[in-house]
Amino acid sequence: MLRYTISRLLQAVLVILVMSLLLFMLIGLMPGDPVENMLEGNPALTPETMAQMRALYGVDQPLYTRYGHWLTSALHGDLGYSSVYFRPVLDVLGPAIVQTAKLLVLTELISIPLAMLLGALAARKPGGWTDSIISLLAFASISLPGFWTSLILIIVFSVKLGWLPASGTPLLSDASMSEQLVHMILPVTVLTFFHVGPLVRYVRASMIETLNSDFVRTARAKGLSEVTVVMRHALRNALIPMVTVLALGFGSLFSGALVVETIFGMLGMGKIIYDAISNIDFNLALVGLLLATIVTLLSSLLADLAYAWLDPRITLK
Amino acid sequence: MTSVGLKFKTFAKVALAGAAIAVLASSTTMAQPSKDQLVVGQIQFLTNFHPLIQVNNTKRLTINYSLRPITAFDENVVNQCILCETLPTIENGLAKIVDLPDGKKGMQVTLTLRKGLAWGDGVPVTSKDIEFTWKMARDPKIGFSNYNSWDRATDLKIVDDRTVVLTLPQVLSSYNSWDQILPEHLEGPVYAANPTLDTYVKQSLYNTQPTNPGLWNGAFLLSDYQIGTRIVFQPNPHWPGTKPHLQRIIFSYRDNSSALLQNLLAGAVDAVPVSPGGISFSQMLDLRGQQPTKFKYYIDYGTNVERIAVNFDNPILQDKSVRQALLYAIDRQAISDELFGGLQPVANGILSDENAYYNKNMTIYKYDAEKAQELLASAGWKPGPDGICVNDKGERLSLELVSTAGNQTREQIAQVVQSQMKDVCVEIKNNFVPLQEFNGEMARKRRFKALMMSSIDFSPSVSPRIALGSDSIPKAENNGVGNNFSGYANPAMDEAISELEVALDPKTTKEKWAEVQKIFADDLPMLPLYFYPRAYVAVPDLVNFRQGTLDPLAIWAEEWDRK
Amino acid sequence: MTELLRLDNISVNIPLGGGFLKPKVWLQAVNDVSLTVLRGETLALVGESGSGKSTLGYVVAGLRRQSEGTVSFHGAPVDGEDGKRPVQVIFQDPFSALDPRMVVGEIVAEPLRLKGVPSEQRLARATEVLGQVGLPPEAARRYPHQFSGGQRQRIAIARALIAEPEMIVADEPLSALDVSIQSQVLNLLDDIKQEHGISYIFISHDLGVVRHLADRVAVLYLGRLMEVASRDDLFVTPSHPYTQALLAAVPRIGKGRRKKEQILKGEIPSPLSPPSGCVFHTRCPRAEDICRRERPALLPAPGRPTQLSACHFKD
Amino acid sequence: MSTVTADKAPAEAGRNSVWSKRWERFRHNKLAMISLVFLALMAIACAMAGPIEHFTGIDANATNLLRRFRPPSAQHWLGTDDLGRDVLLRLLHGGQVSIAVGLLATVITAVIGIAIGVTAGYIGGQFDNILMRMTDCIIALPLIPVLIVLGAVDLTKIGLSPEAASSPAVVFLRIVIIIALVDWTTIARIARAGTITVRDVDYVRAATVSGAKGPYNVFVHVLPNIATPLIVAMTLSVGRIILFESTLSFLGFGIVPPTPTWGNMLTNAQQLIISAPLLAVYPGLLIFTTVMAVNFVGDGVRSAFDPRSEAGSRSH
Repeated sequence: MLRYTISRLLQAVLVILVMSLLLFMLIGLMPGDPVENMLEGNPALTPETMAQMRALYGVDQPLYTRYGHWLTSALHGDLGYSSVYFRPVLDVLGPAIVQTAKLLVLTELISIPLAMLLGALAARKPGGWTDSIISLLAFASISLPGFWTSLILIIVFSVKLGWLPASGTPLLSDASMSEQLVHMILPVTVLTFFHVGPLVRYVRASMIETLNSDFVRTARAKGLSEVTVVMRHALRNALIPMVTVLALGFGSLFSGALVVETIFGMLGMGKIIYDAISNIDFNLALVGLLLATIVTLLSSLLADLAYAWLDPRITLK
Repeated sequence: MTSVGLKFKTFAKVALAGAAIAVLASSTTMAQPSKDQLVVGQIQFLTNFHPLIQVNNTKRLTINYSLRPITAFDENVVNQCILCETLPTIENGLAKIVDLPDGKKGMQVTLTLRKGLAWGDGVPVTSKDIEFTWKMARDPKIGFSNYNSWDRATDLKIVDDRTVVLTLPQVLSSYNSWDQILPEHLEGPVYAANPTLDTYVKQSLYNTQPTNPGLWNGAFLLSDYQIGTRIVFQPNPHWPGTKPHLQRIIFSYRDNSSALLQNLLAGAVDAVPVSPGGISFSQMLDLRGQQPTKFKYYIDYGTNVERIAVNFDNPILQDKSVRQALLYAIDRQAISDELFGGLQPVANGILSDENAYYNKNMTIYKYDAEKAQELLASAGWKPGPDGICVNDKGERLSLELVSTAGNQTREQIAQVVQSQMKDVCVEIKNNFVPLQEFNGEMARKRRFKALMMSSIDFSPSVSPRIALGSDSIPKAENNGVGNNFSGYANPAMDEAISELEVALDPKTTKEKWAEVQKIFADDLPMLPLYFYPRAYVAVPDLVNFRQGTLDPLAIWAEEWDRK
Repeated sequence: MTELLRLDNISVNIPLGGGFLKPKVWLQAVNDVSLTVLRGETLALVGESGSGKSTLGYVVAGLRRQSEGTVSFHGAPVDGEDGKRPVQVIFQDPFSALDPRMVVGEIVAEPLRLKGVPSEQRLARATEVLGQVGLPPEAARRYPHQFSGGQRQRIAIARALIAEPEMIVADEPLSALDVSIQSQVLNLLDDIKQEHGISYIFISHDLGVVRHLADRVAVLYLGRLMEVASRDDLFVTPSHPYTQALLAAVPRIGKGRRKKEQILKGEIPSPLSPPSGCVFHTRCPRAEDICRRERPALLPAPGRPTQLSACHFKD
Repeated sequence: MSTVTADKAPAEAGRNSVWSKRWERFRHNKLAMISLVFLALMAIACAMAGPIEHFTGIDANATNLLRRFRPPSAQHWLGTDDLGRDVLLRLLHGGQVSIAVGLLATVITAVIGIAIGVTAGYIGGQFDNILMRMTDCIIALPLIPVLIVLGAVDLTKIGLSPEAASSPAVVFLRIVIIIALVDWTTIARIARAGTITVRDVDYVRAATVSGAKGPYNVFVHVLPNIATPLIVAMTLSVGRIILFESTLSFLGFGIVPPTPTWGNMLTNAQQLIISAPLLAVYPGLLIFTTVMAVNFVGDGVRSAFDPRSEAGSRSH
């Protein structure tokens, strides 16, 4: 197990390095020139100073040299500055990470029990009307464009009814807990609806499978109540592989968060990345994307490990 | 089975209860708009907090709450002292024309700081701060933003703690307009340790600790912020002028103008600027149409003109009659009437007809499609088989129109222009490019092939040279500085501008402005479309709100109150 | 009769596992096997599962490359997968042996297609060969799932035949079939041998079938050759204790089946770490010290020069 | 020759019987059938945009400032937008782009995914390892942010002329390609898993013994046998790609105006929520129903092709 963990970790490190190079190259292909954007046509600058600045930022050097420099200083803990906000990128990203974490955790806290409940309900009588309705909902969930759902909810609940705030963040940093939660209602609703569909389909499928399995039949034969069978046996069995499903869903949940954060004006990781790319803030975009990638990678790694640990039937090669 | 159902019921109850609580909580929080604070909705967070580096419209709208310029134009377009005692003029002797050692005429301007003026940390604002700011402005390694007022002065003498004399190397009509100054006691050491722009701007306290009260000298202090989300201003206890009525002004940032509008309607935001940094003009009109009384709409004429730059390197556009035909072909009045409720006045030139210097005696290009076609025909362009004009060489009259992607209004106008031009046999290919590319490649490097839509501000303190002077054509030698994107060069225009710049009495100024406008109307170095009015939307209980045409209204924010 | 196939010192080592941090483990599937097959001869490879008999068959067919040693046909070595071998294979499972997306005609004609024979000719030929294996011409137009197991095995045989091979490697061709069908297919294989003079390598653990069909028999245990002999020698006077044990386990009419455990003690050792010396010593009733130390050479049994056996105490 | 034709007809019949069974099963899935009809109607309607413009003389791009925000009428069935353009026609034009992106990107995705998956699965070993690590890398990426980066890539930096980079065809292809670049992984995984199972099946071995090489085995044996899960995956990916495109265009990194797509029409409509909320409803509703229909069809195909009801077909 330890050896497996270490080897998976080393692999992840390698993947992260490759990803950083890939992203570095991609971001280098975005329009504009970081030095030029910073100078913004300063008339006092002589061409010599321009050249000096270019040399300082290494813009005149080939891509791999620049990547080397970037990587070395990144490994020394210096992730550089945001060229738009003129602050260290981590200062900019810090609050955003917290914001996104809140959003995602809340979404998962609601999605998982909801998915289990709906999945279990649907699996009780496959093909029945409950199942049909839930399946239809699950289909709607994967077919609805999140940005549109957000817009419609804003039109209805904020503009027309005036019940809920149209923004995801309260005005002031000292806002009360309840105020913060109120602002989260619409974004979390959109994200939950986006996230829960695939989970429900998954829970339903694995519930149907376990409900048909021998040990559930035995349990039923023993005269255990249907609830006990569903709750104690079937659901628990469906839970284990759910870890993997959740981890794999993380990337898409993060993508969904980007859209939701942008529309509800929440300064999370997704919106920071979106803004950074719109503003051609090379370094901020790079570090933001890399962080998101690392989190996704780690979550799938953790899921694999948890899966291996939870399910003794999996033998580690 | 029943138990699962039961659980579902419980769950539903809990969810409903939660929703109910949430709705209640939200309605209570929203039902109590605090009367001593104002929430201003904005888009585009500040790039950095330094008041003199990378200045743009949104920064001007924001920073002025807490850092005041020495002088500013009020709502009647009269220059006023903000931080100074008396506005220097030739009449009161605080400004005089002098002979410089090199034989040219120059000026000396005496500025005296207002009594009792102090930085937010209690340290008095002194001549040293002016000197420090001037020195930095003159440092090519730092490079404040374009057209910064301080680098015009070649010399500065400190007379006493509050008085300095600035020497201008030439006679300038804008001699008595002066910008913000920086605190020497805080920024001095940072500048000394970081003598170049790239490190200075990162280490400047404006960026490392913007809530440091010592950085600000206005009626308000920047007291709290979160990048991309909000900036909070609170009264400056050391402000010597009127004590602010509002206890808090909060800038709440939204991603786009429609979110802003929704927030305004939902009551989360009390005020929004229109156009730069806020909702679009047409959104304001929509809002006014639907909610005429819920908000107060402040609309004033503006000096910012939307125009289409015509690239003089393009042989087709070098022909004056083609340029004239293009302008005749655009029904600007219809655009203004239909899209902007007639409130964005058509621009006949670079000055609004509300401006005192407006010249009535010049060519006016009223929409006339027939005339446009005649002009094109006289220039050798005849309609081809597909309705698009061709010339003798078989070239099609097809022009690319570059504008900014994401600017809804501009995209709309571009599509209308395309449609209208088609009627007079001109094909317009719209190209919406991202803002960064627009500013860099298209504007500063002049890579646009034919037409480019952008706006330019001809305020009284700014010389028309920036867009019409032959020395303002952006090119590599001048680091792409200047707004003469058309590449227009006319000696007569250059001379008129030079004379305008040194004109000090209103009569000469008016004459010279008239000349500049006349040459403009004849040559059409750009196609003027309409003026952006200054507009602002706020809750009706906001009083003493001074909407100015030129300088940011924030300069008078201490007078604002909510009744 | 002339020699068709010659295997010299064939070994097959299969790498197993070997991850990011773990060393590779080598499975010795076949170890130093030398054999010959004459033209028209049937050689049976017998042994328990895991003995390497299928692997050896695949090496002959070119489906697996040997780690060491050479494979020669008509005395000329063929190299790896590229060498043209006059060999066809009949697989154990008639269900997976036929592509479900092809009609039988296409399946049977595939070897011709690969040789570049024009399609009209190969269809005609396929129908002909199907006839030889006892299937009607219409069979060519049907899909495999429309046939029974025995019929499918006939189709597989037809596909092997159409290539006109000199040798067919038959990998337990009967074990997936019903007993009633087995004899039909067995007879078909026998007929083909008579008719076409094809050599077989017949891989089986069913000694009854082997006795019926084989000319010579090779006994494999843990990838090593234990004994090679003509059918009569092997069945009448088995030399190696392992062969004896195998024969003893065969049910005979009237005598019932003796329990395997009585002779073959314990489990087959892991091929990943084969026992030292004679690999059979852990289960051999006659094992002594020398068996643990020294690997016995494959030598003629006493008095029977053509019966080779690898045992220190061979009969 | 006569033998050939005589021989082929029943073979076709046999093949057809497999397909007709699938069709039969599909036809009994009401939801899938309704969706299929809906999609067909939608595709026809979108394709008709040009002819409709021609016959009615309404130009979808012609602005008319005197006819802004008109309610639905006989001439403009869904009214007009903020520039007086016919909403319905613009929706149809937008649909053309959205559907075309969905289909074309799916094809490219499938080609890349199948090529990588089948090669990795067939060759195996270290090569497979490297390709699969690569796939893992891409799966680890948060898709929308990466698509935005790709959408922001300045094509002139990779050698395209500025004119070419902003031409509608390039803008269209660019979005197709960037989506294909990140979305091939699902299909690659399915293709690889299928290939690995089929690669070692006896009928492939039999062909190998007869002298078949890799490409022959891949095209003759592997691909036909892994087609089922691939077709299902491709159907589902059409829906996903339409969503990607609309999201990207909505965020301003996809297809930019004046070319209408459902996504960028929503960006515009977002600004007009106060004055014309319906403009925000139509494009979103179309995206939703189209993607939903595609997914229902995908689900229908999945159950019609279900390996459990079809002997011999293999899924991973």
